[in-house]
Amino acid sequence: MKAGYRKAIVNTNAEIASNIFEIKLSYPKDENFQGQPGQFYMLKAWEALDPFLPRPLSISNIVGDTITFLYEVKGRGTQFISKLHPGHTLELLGPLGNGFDLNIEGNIAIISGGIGIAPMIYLMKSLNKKVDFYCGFRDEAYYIDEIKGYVDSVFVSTENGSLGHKGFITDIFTPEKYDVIFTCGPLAMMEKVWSMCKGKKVYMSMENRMACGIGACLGCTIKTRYGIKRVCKEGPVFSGEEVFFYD
Amino acid sequence: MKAGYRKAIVNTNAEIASNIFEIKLSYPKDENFQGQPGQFYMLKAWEALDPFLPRPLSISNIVGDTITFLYEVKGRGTQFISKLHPGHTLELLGPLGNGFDLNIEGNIAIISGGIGIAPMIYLMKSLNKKVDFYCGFRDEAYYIDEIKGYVDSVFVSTENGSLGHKGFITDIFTPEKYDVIFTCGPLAMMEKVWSMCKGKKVYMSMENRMACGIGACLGCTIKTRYGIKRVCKEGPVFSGEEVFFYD
Amino acid sequence: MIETKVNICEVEFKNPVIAASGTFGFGREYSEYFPLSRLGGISTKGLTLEKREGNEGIRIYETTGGLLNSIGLQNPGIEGFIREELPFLEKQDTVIIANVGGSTIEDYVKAVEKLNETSIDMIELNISCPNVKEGGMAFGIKAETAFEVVSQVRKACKKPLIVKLSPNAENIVNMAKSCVMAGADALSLVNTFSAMAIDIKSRKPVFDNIIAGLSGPCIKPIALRMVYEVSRAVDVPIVGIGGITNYKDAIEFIMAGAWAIQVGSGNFINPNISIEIIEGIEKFMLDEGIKNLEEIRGII
Amino acid sequence: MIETKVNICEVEFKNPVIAASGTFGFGREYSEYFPLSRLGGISTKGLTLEKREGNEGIRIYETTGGLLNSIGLQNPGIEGFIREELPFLEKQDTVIIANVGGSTIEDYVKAVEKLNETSIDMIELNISCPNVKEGGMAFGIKAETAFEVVSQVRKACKKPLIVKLSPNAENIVNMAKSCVMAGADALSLVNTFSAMAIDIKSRKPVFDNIIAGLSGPCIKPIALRMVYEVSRAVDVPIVGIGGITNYKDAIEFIMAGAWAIQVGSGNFINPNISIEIIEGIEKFMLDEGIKNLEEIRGII
Ligand SMILES: Cc1cc2nc3c(=O)[nH]c(=O)nc-3n(C[C@H](O)[C@H](O)[C@H](O)COP(=O)(O)OP(=O)(O)OC[C@H]3O[C@@H](n4cnc5c(N)ncnc54)[C@H](O)[C@@H]3O)c2cc1C
Ligand SMILES: Cc1cc2nc3c(=O)[nH]c(=O)nc-3n(C[C@H](O)[C@H](O)[C@H](O)COP(=O)(O)OP(=O)(O)OC[C@H]3O[C@@H](n4cnc5c(N)ncnc54)[C@H](O)[C@@H]3O)c2cc1C
Ligand SMILES: Cc1cc2nc3c(=O)[nH]c(=O)nc-3n(C[C@H](O)[C@H](O)[C@H](O)COP(=O)(O)O)c2cc1C
Ligand SMILES: Cc1cc2nc3c(=O)[nH]c(=O)nc-3n(C[C@H](O)[C@H](O)[C@H](O)COP(=O)(O)O)c2cc1C
Ligand code: FES
Ligand code: FES
Repeated sequence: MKAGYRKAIVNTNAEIASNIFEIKLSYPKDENFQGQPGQFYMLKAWEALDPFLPRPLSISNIVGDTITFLYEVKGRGTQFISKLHPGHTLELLGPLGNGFDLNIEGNIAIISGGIGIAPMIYLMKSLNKKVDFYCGFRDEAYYIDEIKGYVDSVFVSTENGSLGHKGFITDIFTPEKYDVIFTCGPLAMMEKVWSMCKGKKVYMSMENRMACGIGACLGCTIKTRYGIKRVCKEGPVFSGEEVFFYD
Repeated sequence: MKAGYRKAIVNTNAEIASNIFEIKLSYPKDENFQGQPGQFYMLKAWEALDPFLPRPLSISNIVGDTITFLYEVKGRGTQFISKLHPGHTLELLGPLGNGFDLNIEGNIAIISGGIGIAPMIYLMKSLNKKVDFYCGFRDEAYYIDEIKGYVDSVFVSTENGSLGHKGFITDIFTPEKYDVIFTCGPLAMMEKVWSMCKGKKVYMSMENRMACGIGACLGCTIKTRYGIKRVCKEGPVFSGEEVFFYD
Repeated sequence: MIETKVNICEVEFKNPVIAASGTFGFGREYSEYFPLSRLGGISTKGLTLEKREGNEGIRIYETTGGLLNSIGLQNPGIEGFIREELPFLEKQDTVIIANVGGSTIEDYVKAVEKLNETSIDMIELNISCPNVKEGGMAFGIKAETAFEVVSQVRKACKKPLIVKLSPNAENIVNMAKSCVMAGADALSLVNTFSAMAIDIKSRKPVFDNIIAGLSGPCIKPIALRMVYEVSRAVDVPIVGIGGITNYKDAIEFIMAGAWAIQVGSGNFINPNISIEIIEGIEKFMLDEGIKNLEEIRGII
Repeated sequence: MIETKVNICEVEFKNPVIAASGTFGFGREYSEYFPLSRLGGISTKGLTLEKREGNEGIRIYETTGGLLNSIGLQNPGIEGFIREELPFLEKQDTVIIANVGGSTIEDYVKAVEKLNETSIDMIELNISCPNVKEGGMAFGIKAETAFEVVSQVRKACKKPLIVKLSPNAENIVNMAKSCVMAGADALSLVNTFSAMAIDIKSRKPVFDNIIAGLSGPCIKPIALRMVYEVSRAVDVPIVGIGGITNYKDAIEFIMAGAWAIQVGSGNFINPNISIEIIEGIEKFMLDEGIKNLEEIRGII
């Protein structure tokens, strides 16, 4: 049997860029977090019934007995999480979802947009292969140093030009060099990536509003080439051809 | 114009007896708390909408720029308050209500039952007169040392006999010695006190469920000899003859 | 420049934010927190022909995201109101709406007749209070019964007449149409939902009356749906009510079709809530380039 | 010793806690968290005669103390259910209730006929889904229309028949009586409330269908009132539903008159919630010296 929601303790919770937080948690007993890159947890930082639903966050890293989530404060839920201090507890359920396919061959690129960088750290680490990392941001780049620890080539873009290429990350992405592409970010960006990579393996991490996170409510479904799929169960990782099936 | 809810910062919040907490707060800017003995504040230790209503707590003391509340954890609201750590903020509105009449003459007794002791510390201090203090508890006595700092004679009872008289505080209360009696505690206790003190001035602090705390919703009313009264506005302090008017 | 004014039945509101009946007393208590002149309007505590003491027992009970109340129309009666409260309200430079409750059509009519001769700006007919036996609730369920009372009151009433609808109506759209046909100049909705709570320790209902009225953010999505449906079905101005606690809620109601909104239970968790909502609406209008709320009213 | 068993229409439930339709899939996902045999029963996701893909656009939207959903009866169809899900469910040693939705009486009847030949224990007729055009909702509003569909289904149905009522019914008590008269063996209530939300940035309703269904603790006080009223008005077993997230809520519904309860949205915030509720009920019974839930059923 899987455990339900379990309490974890906040070790650190820091704003690493404007509105972007990194939180590190561990379980009170010395148990380890489970999970593959691309999988996610549902988090509740409240005991009351408002907010009502837990919030999904991708595993950003697992090191020893500590799990890291990287998150952007969007609304009330992430705001509540951002206010937690070391020693505070929150509840989490997971790991959930399918995760990225790690059994791959060939040249690999990772392309993230904004907070889509979150699951990519753990992915890079787990691939344990040579990877080129492309990450685009709007105003402010973050997590570049973490990435550099794992890969040789990091390409950065910002829309305002504050770091790296001024513009979109897809402007400087060179698909011809790669066989496998992992991407996470705004749908429009992922669609662009996919359209640049026809014929290649494109794995993308999808988002949708979730209630249960475990596949029961059918709230998080998307239409795919192979029918209606649950982002929380058959996903969040889908292949590009599954998602962009209209052509 | 009065200020609405204002943020205050937790200095300390400690369990001083089983389920009984003492919380000390100050405003972020060096402003002082206002309020007379017997007045109360409405407290919100939550930003979300569940719990929905603020909780009323009597001023237990004001010293310098710090206010003290003494509270028993009853349900969800007081539980949330009990989990606040130093540095946390909560919001409060007040002072509210009428407070005790301090312009009194004669020999004074204060009689509290359980957490009814909360407003009595500030009362004692403010009376600045010789006072006898009777406090009854169920199992565990608390705040006795705080009281001893202000009065000569403290009479304690516990229902289990763990301190002082074993039984009710009204067993050892000697009404004939006093002209003015202040009381706060379970209604049955206050009624007993009043019945022992006919003809004397008995001031009692009443409780009722509150929504607005400022007299607008008519949720907290009680029937009195002089008509329907709002505990939050015409009270919480009433005279015994107002409340026990049936005879 | 933005314009928050709203004109409802020839009565001009500075802004669309009105304090809801029963949650704002007669304004005195809140006047200690802000000048009442900042409000669009105030709907008074429900008035009955005769003074009432209200209900016994517990009157207020918290629920998830809201509260149950069973106040039971405690009020000083129309004459008490005119004598003791109206002089204060008259001076506040805001629209004064007298909320009128009753048990019989005759009482409603008499109450309204007495208010005709006063300075109040509008009447809000509460045909929907769940907390008094025969407290108008009976009128708020069936469209035909509502038609009857509204028609009679309409004849007697010399002020613009808002009819306040109950969400417990069998069919809110038919109810709305019926009230408009009977002469309502405007509609406000919703009042509280019939609801209850049980004390499992004592094995008794929490309220002496068993049933009480549910209000607060918990009901907002239902209230919003009702305002949307009603605003599409009738041609009179609609005042949206139900769980509004911030400017976003208010804008949702306006986009659903409301001309103005009322803030009820929200006042209990923050006496300045209406002011914050007004300021939030103004900022939203500026940010979104909305000059007049008409531009977004019923836009969805 | 305490006894949590409940017998509803000759079907024995181990305990009064049933997983509510649409919030528990077909049990598979939750079976990873606890043995489904611990539950009193499971009501399946709403089944329609033919497979359905459900609604487009946003399907889930959080509100204060609850959520709006617009799933739209995505399901594998009766035959898909029988083929792919029932074999799994049959093995779980708990009462299996097939929740059946539909758009036409004919569809309902055909669906039920197909289920007659299976091992399912009971049928729960959903005449109240707000999320499908003609998705049964039409049947759930007016007592006369409900009478018609329930009568027809009753004739076709060889299993005990629970009719699930909509809180949007014009008159919940008349609706209940009508369904019982038409042959319902038991009633479950409530389904979700018609409600809505608006995205003020895009100035559009959040849901493609505009209206969605509200559930969760926010609706509990209203649902409880309805269960109370209905349980007093009819003689069949009542299953209480609406916002139950802990054992206290469950006991409230039982004291209001429910024989069993269903847990819906609560599953989303805690997959083990039903187990915690069962254990809480057991502890409450021990603490309060209640041997059998009958002792407190409808006690208020
Ligand atoms: C599988 C998955 C993994 C994710 N991983 C991350 C991550 O690692 N870092 C990160 O910053 N964000 C991540 N997100 C997005 C994150 O879940 C939302 O930003 C967050 O739920 C917003 O909640 P809120 O309370 O701040 O916003 P609100 O707008 O107040 O949320 C209201 C409701 O809408 C839902 N919601 C709102 N926006 C989104 C969204 N974009 N996706 C899903 N649900 C949404 C919320 O969950 C909540 O139920 C992930 C989403 C999914 C589905
Ligand atoms: C004027 C006044 C002064 C008070 N001063 C103190 C004090 O100094 N120390 C202290 O420990 N307690 C005091 N109380 C009682 C205290 O307000 C309640 O114990 C507290 O509100 C319970 O909230 P809860 O969320 O823990 O319990 P819950 O039962 O979860 O509360 C649910 C709701 O019921 C209300 N409620 C429940 N019990 C009471 C009660 N006995 N009185 C009023 N409302 C209640 C709550 O305010 C809340 O709205 C005072 C009450 C009043 C009216
Ligand atoms: C304590 C209380 C008292 C109320 N009294 C009245 C009343 O006298 N007349 C009336 O028409 N509505 C009354 N209402 C209903 C409110 O005006 C409003 O319609 C309802 O509370 C829904 O709005 P809300 O969710 O913003 O509170 C009362 C509500 C509450 C909470
Ligand atoms: C996501 C979701 C899907 C639902 N699907 C169905 C359904 O298919 N059939 C049905 O009868 N009820 C359905 N319901 C209603 C629930 O079974 C239940 O009646 C309602 O949610 C109220 O209970 P709750 O407040 O505990 O959630 C659904 C509810 C939710 C939240
Ligand atoms: S979130 Fe419930 S099925 Fe995916
Ligand atoms: S709490 Fe509202 S009048 Fe006293």
